[in-house]
Amino acid sequence: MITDFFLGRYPFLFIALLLVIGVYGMMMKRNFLKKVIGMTIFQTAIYLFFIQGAKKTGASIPVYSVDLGSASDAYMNPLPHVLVLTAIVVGVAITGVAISLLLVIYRRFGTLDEARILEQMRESA
Amino acid sequence: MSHIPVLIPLSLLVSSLLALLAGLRSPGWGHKISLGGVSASFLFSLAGIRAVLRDGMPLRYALGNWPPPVGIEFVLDSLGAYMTGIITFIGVVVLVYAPRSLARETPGREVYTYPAMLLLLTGLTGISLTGDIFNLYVFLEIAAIAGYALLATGDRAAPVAAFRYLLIGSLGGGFYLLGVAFLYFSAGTLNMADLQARLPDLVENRAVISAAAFMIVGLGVKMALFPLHFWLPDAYTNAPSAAAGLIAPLMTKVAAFAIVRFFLDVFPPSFLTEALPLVSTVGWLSAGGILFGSVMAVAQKDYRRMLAYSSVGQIAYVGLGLGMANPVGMVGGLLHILNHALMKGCLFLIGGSIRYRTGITQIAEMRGLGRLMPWTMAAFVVAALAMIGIPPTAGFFSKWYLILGTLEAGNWWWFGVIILSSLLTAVYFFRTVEMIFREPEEGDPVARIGRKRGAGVTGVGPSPEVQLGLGGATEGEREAPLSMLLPILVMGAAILAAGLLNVAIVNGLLAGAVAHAGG
Amino acid sequence: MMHGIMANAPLYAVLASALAAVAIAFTGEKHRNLRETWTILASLLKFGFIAAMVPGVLAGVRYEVSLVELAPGVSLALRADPTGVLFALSASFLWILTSFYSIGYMRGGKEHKQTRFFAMLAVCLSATVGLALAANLLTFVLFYEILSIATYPLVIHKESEKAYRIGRQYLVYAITAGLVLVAGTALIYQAAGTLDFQGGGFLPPEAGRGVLVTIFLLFFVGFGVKGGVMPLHSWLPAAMIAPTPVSALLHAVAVVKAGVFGFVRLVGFVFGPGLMGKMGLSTVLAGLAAITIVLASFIAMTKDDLKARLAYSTVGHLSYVVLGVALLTPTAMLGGAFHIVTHAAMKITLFFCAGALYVHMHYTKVSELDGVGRRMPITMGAFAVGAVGLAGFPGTGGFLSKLMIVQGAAEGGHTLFMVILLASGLLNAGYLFPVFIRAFFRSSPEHTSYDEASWFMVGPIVVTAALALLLGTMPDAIFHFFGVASEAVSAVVAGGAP
Amino acid sequence: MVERGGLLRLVSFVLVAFLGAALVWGATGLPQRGDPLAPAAVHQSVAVYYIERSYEETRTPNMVTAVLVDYRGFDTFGEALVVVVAALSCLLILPRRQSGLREGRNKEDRPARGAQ
Amino acid sequence: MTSVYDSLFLHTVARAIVPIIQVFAFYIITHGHYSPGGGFQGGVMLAASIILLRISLGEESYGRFPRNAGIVLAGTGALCFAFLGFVPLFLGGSFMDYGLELFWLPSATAHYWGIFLAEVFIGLLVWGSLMAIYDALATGGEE
Repeated sequence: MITDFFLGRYPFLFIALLLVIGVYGMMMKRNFLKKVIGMTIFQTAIYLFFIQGAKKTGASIPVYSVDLGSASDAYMNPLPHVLVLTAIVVGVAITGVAISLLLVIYRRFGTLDEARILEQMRESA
Repeated sequence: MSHIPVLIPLSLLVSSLLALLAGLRSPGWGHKISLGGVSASFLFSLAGIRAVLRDGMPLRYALGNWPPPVGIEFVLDSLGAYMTGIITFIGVVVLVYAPRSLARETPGREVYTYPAMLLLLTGLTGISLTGDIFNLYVFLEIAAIAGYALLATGDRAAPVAAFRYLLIGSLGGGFYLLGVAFLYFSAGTLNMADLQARLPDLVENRAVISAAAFMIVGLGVKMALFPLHFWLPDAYTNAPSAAAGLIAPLMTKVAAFAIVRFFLDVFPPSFLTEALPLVSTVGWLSAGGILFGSVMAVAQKDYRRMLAYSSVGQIAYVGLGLGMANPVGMVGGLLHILNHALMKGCLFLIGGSIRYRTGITQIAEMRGLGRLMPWTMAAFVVAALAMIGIPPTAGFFSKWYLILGTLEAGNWWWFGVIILSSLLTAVYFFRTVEMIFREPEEGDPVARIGRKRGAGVTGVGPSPEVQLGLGGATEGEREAPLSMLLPILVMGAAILAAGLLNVAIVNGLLAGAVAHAGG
Repeated sequence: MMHGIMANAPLYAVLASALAAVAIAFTGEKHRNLRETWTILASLLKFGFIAAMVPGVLAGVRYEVSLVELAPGVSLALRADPTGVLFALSASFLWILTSFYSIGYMRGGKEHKQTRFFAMLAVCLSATVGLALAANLLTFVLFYEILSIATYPLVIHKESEKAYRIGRQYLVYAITAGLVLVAGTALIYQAAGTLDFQGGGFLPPEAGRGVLVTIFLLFFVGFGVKGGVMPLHSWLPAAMIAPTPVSALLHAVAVVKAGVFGFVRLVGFVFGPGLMGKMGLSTVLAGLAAITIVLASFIAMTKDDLKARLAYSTVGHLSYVVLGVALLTPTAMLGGAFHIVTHAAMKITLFFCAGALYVHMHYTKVSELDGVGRRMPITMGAFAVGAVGLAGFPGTGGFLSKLMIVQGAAEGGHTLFMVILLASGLLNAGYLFPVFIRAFFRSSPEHTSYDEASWFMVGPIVVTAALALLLGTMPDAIFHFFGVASEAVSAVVAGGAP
Repeated sequence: MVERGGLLRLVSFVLVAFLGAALVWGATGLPQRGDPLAPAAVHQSVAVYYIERSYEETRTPNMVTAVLVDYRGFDTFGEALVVVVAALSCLLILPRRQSGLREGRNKEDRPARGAQ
Repeated sequence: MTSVYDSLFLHTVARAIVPIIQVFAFYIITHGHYSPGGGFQGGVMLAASIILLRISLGEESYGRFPRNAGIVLAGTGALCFAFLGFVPLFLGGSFMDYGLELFWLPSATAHYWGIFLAEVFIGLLVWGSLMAIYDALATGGEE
């Protein structure tokens, strides 16, 4: 059980590690920009999770080539690639919005440090 | 085949793009086109409801004409028709309301606001219509991003709130995506119907179990399920009124609906109730959320913040209905989606009108508003009674079904929770009502305005009573502009109508869909 | 079965005042006379519709209207059965008088926010008649809640801090009661699958003792709050801060009677006498009612404020009805049902008098009334009539109803209750007679010449006093009150759809 | 989440650890890496359909493109929308400096005291 | 403002490189059928070329690609994409059904060209969107 896990499923360990790092950063970092970085790490972990599932031992990339014909086990699974592509674009979009939000926050509060910002908000309120 | 399922989101989408391009030329056009698009979409969803009622079976639409598992399909079943109906109706009302309020609160941004609103609606309708779990994720993010932006264009603290919402929201989206991955790699398909056919053999599979867990957590974040709700109050409090009026009624509801959809149409119900007790967990969390939201709402001084916390409590009713896992309870939960969308939308719009006319956001300053804006406040009373659950307003009936649900589930704790929360709701709403209908005292903002502007008729433009031809305008009365008052009154009327027509809605759209809930 | 206007008479009866409320709201302060016209018109119309139904009802016709479906199998339905008509008849008739009276009162007292006052009064009446004619429990609860909410603005009419505090207290009571009722209704729906009132009850005994007792308790709280059954009564005397017409109509006739009427429905048409007796719930109810009667009378004696005294007397007399119903014997039930009418007539007389004294002389305390009888003989005479009636002297309405309750107690063999009833008669005399005795037989310098309140107020007073007497001497003469009451009871006893 | 006290740190640590554990635990239910017989790869799965049919149905050798733009074209459409929404949002959040505070077209729409 | 990084070297190199980047981007967009690539990747490269101009030339670059250009391009691209989807719907197919036998085209070839057009529109859209995002970040904001 353990052995075959390490033989066949070791990528999940690293993916899980990456995911955990990302989420931890999002939760614990005081600086908003670092939170965004954590978010990107988290998303990257998910992309990896998808893409590793496309792997088929002994299969080539999913681009049709005449000599391989259209044997189903000759190519990797194209669907995860597609999903990851979409997911990446979504991730980029979210990051862009996040950064523009940070810009506004910085212009209004002069800092990106969560504690200081909350302080200012409490004062103004 | 009938194109209705795909036309509902597309009319929103195309009109939003047109509104964007036209708005960049001349700002006036942006709003007109958007309004036209939403109205078209509303008509399409009405047609969809009619079609579903007529055929008694879902309208399936294979996009790109690829047979479903290969391609993406849209499924306009009774629940989807119900949701799109709600979404587009709220959309129309809010878009009629928006221009004056936006011009006051976020001047110079309308060009981008209307398209963002429409894209938000596009995402929401897409979520409720799609039959493909990954496609659902895409629409979820469209709606989410548009939502972040709209919420960010508010008061000083708005961007911070929006940013936190963005973080937690993307976390939720990521969890959902992980769930999708687990499901896909263990079942080999993304199509909901296909999954429903395949999952029963896989219920033992750890991957499927964790998929369900991840998905429900992810969507739970988006629906502000109790421990994951903390992003909501700040976000709604600082948002522009029109945006809040659009997002508060819809966003969390649609996420909740997505959970219900997964429970009904993807996972085998017994799996979520017995194999791993996710549903009852949701139920208990919701029960906690109801109490928490109500208690916090009682403690608030800011009108919008009070509404936000009450949203935390009210959305949990939907979760509670799901948690009961019996048809009656789920009907109650689903019906509450409509009722709460109407009530909370109405209340937020009212908050916007008050702010537009007087700049007041604190409950303590609202003394005398009843004299200043009687029509708005009449609508407020109706909405408040509905929130408390006084018959014959809509709010009563969802609670009625929920209570029946708890009785059927034999869960007296939840029974008590519903009763108690209704009491708390009464506390914080009657506190506001009492304040509103008091006589304004010297130095109150209302008194100042009353003196400064005098009777509505002498104010800028005739008072809406005169415009409506109602007469009977009393002294010192000054309503919000008609374009803001009318939507509020429509909402108020809709609250009563939804209450009296609830049986038609339940029998026509909801009862059939949840018939097999909980086995 | 029926055609023409009478087919929907119950609906019109409810709508008459609801529409009036809208009309009043739109007319506003500017055209007071027009506004008052609406009130009068609506009250006459309303009473007309209900009175027109009486002969049919006596002949066994049931006017039914069924509107939208509220819950699967339960629709918003009105049905004019004798029990409902009895209540609706008294309420709507007294509304006519109250309308005149309150016009005099509000104008005499130069009250503020009169529009809101009249509009809300109209809404309350709609709700009262609605719940009187409700054909099923859900409709009943619906109107019950509307009544609770619509009363709030009237309670806080004064808008003093005290008024707001009392208003909050009232709301807490009312809304809790409403929620409890909803819960109970849901339980019944779960247990019986229907909510339509049935003479002799529709609750299946097999529902299980636990459930039935829970239901009973929930409803006891729900109705007891409005019906002022101790220990749930404390809002009622406090609510006397409302203007006198409100106290008169709502806190002597409409609202509190709605609670009592709820008990009638509960015992007669939901549980049914049989089930109540079998489970011994009736004894509990009767016991609490008896205690309330005695305690309330004693408290009333200690009150110097006239309205407070009347309020506690109301608390006591409401429990007569509850007791009569809870005794379960036909005679007692008839007495209880009839007491709804007689007490309404007598108590409204007293409140009207109190109001007249307040507006005309600014008297609120019993101790101030020395010799006022010389100045306002008509008012105080009417007061005497009402007091004598409440005490249950022969020849007044009170005598008849109480007599029948006592008889019923005797038939049921409840000697204790007989004693309590007779004693309470004396207690009533004890706290009411001093009022007019002071007024007539003590003299004071400032009251020498005749000087009555405005006829807007005195007229209704005379009419209600006369009604109180008539009900005693020839109970069936006017509007067949007695006949309707006996019909109602026989409906309960006979069973079947009312 | 303002003070980063030891307790909070610990709690969040436990949380994320649990998250990772859940992921790995669920992953043990997944097919082995590169397993040609994974449910996502074998016959009833759509992937096989794409691999075998995409070329003759779309004349597009790159299956990813074929699936992305044609079979699941609507996903891509939504994806494209996400990008547009993002652009829109950035412009909405960061309006042009010049047009920052344009007055409302309506006279009474000018911000009232306390409206901001 | 002229660019902060203004320098003759940067200036010249940028002017020289930008066309190459753009040509290569078009290649990537159009070659998405045969090799990894496609609208998104190409679009990003196009945007990158413009952003390089913005950085190097500063104010001057807005003359050629004004501030609104980004969002307009994005909107137009998305609109074209939507209408591409609508065409088959008007011709009696379902939304985004590129496989309609138009005039003389066989279904598969129609798919091919449908994909091609879609890729191009996606390219435009991504190009515009990223430009817009950059411009918003670089020149937007209150006060």
